[in-house]
Amino acid sequence: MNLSDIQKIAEEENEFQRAYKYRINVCCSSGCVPFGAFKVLKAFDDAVKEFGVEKICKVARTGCVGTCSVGPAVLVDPGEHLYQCVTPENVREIVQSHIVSGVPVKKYLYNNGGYFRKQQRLVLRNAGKIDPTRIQDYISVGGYFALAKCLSTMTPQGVIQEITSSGLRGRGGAGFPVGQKWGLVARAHNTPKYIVANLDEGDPGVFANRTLAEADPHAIIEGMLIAGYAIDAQKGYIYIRSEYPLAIEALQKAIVQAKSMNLLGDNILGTQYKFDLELRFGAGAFVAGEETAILVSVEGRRAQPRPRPPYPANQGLWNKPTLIQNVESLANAPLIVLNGGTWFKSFGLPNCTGTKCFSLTGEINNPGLIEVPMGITLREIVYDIGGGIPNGRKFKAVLVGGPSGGCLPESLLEAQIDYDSLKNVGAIMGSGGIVVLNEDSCMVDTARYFTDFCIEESCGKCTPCRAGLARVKEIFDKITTGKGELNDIGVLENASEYINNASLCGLGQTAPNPILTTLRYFREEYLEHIVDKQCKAGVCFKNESAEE
Amino acid sequence: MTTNSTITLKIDGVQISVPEGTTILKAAKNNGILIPTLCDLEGLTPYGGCRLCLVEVTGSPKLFPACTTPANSGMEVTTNSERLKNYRKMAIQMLMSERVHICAVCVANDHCELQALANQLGVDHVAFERNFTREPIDSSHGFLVIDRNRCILCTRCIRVCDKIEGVHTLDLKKRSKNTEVIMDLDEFWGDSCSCTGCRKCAKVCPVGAIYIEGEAITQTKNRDVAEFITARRNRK
Amino acid sequence: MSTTNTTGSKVRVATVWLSGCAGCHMSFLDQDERIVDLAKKIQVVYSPLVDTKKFPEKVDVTLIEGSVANEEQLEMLKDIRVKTRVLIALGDCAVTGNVTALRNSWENSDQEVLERAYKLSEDLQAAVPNMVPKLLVKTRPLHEIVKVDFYIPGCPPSADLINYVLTELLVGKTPIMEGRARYG
Amino acid sequence: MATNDIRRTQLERVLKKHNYQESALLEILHSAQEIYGYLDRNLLMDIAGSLNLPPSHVYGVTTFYSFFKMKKPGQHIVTACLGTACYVKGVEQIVAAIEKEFNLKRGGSTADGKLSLLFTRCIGACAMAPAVVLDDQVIGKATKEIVIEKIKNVLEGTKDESV
Repeated sequence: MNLSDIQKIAEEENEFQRAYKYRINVCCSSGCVPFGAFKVLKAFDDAVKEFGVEKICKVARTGCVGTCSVGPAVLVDPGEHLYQCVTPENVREIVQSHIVSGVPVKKYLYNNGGYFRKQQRLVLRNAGKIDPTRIQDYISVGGYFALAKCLSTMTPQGVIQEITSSGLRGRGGAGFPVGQKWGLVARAHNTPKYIVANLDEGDPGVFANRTLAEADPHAIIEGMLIAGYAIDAQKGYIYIRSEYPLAIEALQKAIVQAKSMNLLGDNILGTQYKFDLELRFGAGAFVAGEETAILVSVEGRRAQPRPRPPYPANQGLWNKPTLIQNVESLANAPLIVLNGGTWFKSFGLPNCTGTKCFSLTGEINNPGLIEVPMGITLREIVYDIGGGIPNGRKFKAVLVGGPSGGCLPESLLEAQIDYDSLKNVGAIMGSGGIVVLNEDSCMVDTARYFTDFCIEESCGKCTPCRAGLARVKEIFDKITTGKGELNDIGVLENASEYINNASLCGLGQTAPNPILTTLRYFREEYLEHIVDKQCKAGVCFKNESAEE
Repeated sequence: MTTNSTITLKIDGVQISVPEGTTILKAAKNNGILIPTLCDLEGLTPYGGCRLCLVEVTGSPKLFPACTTPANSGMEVTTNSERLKNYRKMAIQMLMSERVHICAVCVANDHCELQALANQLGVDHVAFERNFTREPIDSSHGFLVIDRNRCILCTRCIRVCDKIEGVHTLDLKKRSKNTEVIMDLDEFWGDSCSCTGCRKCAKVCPVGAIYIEGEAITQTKNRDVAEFITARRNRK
Repeated sequence: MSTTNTTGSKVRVATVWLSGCAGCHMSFLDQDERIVDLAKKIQVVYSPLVDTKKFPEKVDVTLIEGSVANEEQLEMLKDIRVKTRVLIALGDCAVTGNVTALRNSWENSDQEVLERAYKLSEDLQAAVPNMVPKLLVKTRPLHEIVKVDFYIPGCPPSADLINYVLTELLVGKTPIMEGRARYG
Repeated sequence: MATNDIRRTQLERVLKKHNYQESALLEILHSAQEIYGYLDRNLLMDIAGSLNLPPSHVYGVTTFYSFFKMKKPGQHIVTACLGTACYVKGVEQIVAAIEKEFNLKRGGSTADGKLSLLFTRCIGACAMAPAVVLDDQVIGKATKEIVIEKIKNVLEGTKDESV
């Protein structure tokens, strides 16, 4: 198997697809499956046969289209007609009208153009369009072309240069330049070298990586193969949450297919390059997503981070040089190799290129999975894409960056999505969670909730995170039950600053973000709880009376 | 990783030369600059958990644990700024309020590293409300006793048990604030089949969490034991 | 914080004994002949050592031994805080709760200690006398209830340390506790 | 645990597949939990022995990760999602209602062992928040009334036709 073989498969597949006039893509990802997506898929299969249109209409199982609140979602091509909340009962009607008579069924269509207008789909380029369980589908849209290009025309150094020139930064949260990281591992002397793809998306309210793996597993694998070629690694691990059965299944299938087509294993595409891939399952520990914790977890130990240096680029898995990269970063790699770093730079901002996937949830009209260019403002995300706040309620805050992100008020909605701007306002990119809160949420309680989360997920190794967060939580318990005192605010601030600066890993260092941002932007709510002993949102002070 | 080459750095303004690969902690100690530590113990693998030994390195906004960070050529290290002093006080306060630390009735009174640091750093009170945990004391072993209410989770006992004695009877269970030191499958110490009763855990415990029944604390505590054995093992 | 008062007369000092063993007061007395020097500058206006029933107004310095274990002490401490310029927590019980706080490990310890003290250990007429003030659910150090200006830890604090803190305060200096404070 | 137990044979196959490597401990614990339903002490001792690992290490790893269960779960399991979106949308009230209605505590089971109430941090159905999982069925946009009714149906063994 070599480049021309891949091109041949792509041509054949495209030929095969062209034979169909219509293509019905049924989203079968975690957002839609619980609501009967597989039943809908089967109903479409049956209906297409019933009406005798199976020759002109292909029914395909695909990944996420992004409109997770109105699932199961079905996309009919040509024309990208998106049907929402499809049930097996209305499948016949859709097939009869849309496929047989060529008239889309308006009443079932998702009529919210705004949701997609400001999005830009690079990483999720194939999500909802190809069948993740068929490698041919991926190849037909240019999949594995980038790998072939690397192996046939580029040196490892050249690949790293291309990635560096794209300006791509790590999508796992910290935003370290990807090309630079690859360079560090490539230059490390020790062998063998390893790649660990981070798919341990433990943030509550975040499901971007899962969606990517479910919708386009081969993009992750191809990204790893390219990285492996660039840094001279021959073994990779994908560390994935065990709570993601569909994503695990998709990746397992994809690995088997890639192996059978000689895209994984020895002599890949007829070259000397060999690369092997294994899945490793997380087991419900948020901290395992941390760079050094993921390593010990892959080694089968308690996922406790260790201080850096030594950095994983020099001493990682089994003390060998290791590249740890979020899967979203890896999925960008094939695009950059294929189209060039300069092309990639045309997306996003000059100093922060490309796009970022976000899970948009909370009190918002159009929750779902979105991919937006860097530099878009929060206001655009909340109002233009998200469609604003439902039920006539008022916007109160937007939480950016997961449980250790920042709570930003209305006045900061013009803040841009990029690593530095978010940091300046006290938030982080994190793993890509945006949660919108309305006036019914109490910010003190929100900060308490996230502190609680970080306490539960702390590994218990370092003093600030283990002992400090627990102390902070006690102060919150005082404040939210009416026992707060004014100097508690000072103690909170001092302790938060300490935890922020002294903790061993990113979890502890960012854990006080919700506290610090709520103290910064919603201080009056703290005072209201402490001085007036009341919670205007009506969330706190309730527990005792409810128990009586 | 020790090589023959020597590097030069500045610690608290003092020019210091050490072999490459030396940690900041050791480099400072060899030159008479003492950085407070709790989890670190010569002879054991550095842990980096207690955060007492954090130092500032000019040019980096981050703080570095001196026990694990190697000294680099040209580094300028500050070990005792006002900020670091405050942070160390904060760490001690958090540890003292985490569990039951009542010096007056503790077996390790006057021979406790936590108490000594509190005194040395001038932690004259604890700003946080104290927790009064109530873990049962395990005195099922013939002579070793563990009172987890006094444990500060420095893991010295675990590391000495694994690295020096080599049996790994001790480890941690759970995580977060629920983390505890356990024997085998969280058994009573007396029921542990792997424990050899070597007492090293009691010797290195910085506080009064592990002690020997009926023995004076001055007799038990011997925090140099790990360093001594390691040195003996490494002798040519 | 200056302790010299405006009128130039002697500094009015009070010492108070809450839930503690009196060891801190013993240690105070252990200043021995240095007390004579102190006496030239201070006037003890209230103390378990002198015969005053009511806590006086306008006290310059109050040293409090012991933690707050019952409601009477709670009220007393709040009252003292109002009437005192400089409040010093004297000894581990006042600073941390110490031995008196050991009961905090038990839920409902306020009930259980009374049971243990008055009922389980008595054979005849076992009952909690009604003159015992109501215990707080948890024994607390002073600073959890009122603002404390200085802390002298120790069980008991050494006479030297007590003397050092008082002498520094009397000349208007802030005592430095680094390396001097000593728990236990 | 009888050695001729068919489950032990399955476990042995897993151990062999991983070459008895200690680095595969997590994978082996995953498989063991799948085979046995939960990880009891004998099983952990068995695994420790097979991989030549100290028992305390195996115990430490097992209890570090919240996915591993050391207690036998109830016949039916209701899992509430405690993710951010679900919290914001009030899953807490649903949990409280379940506790009250079926007289059990979070993380525990009913006295008759029929129902367990567990938690997970985000099942990723955030757009359908709040979400509660009853055995294998996800209840999206849940309310306490719906959830309690579904639990009752499951407990009574009646088939739920609405989904």
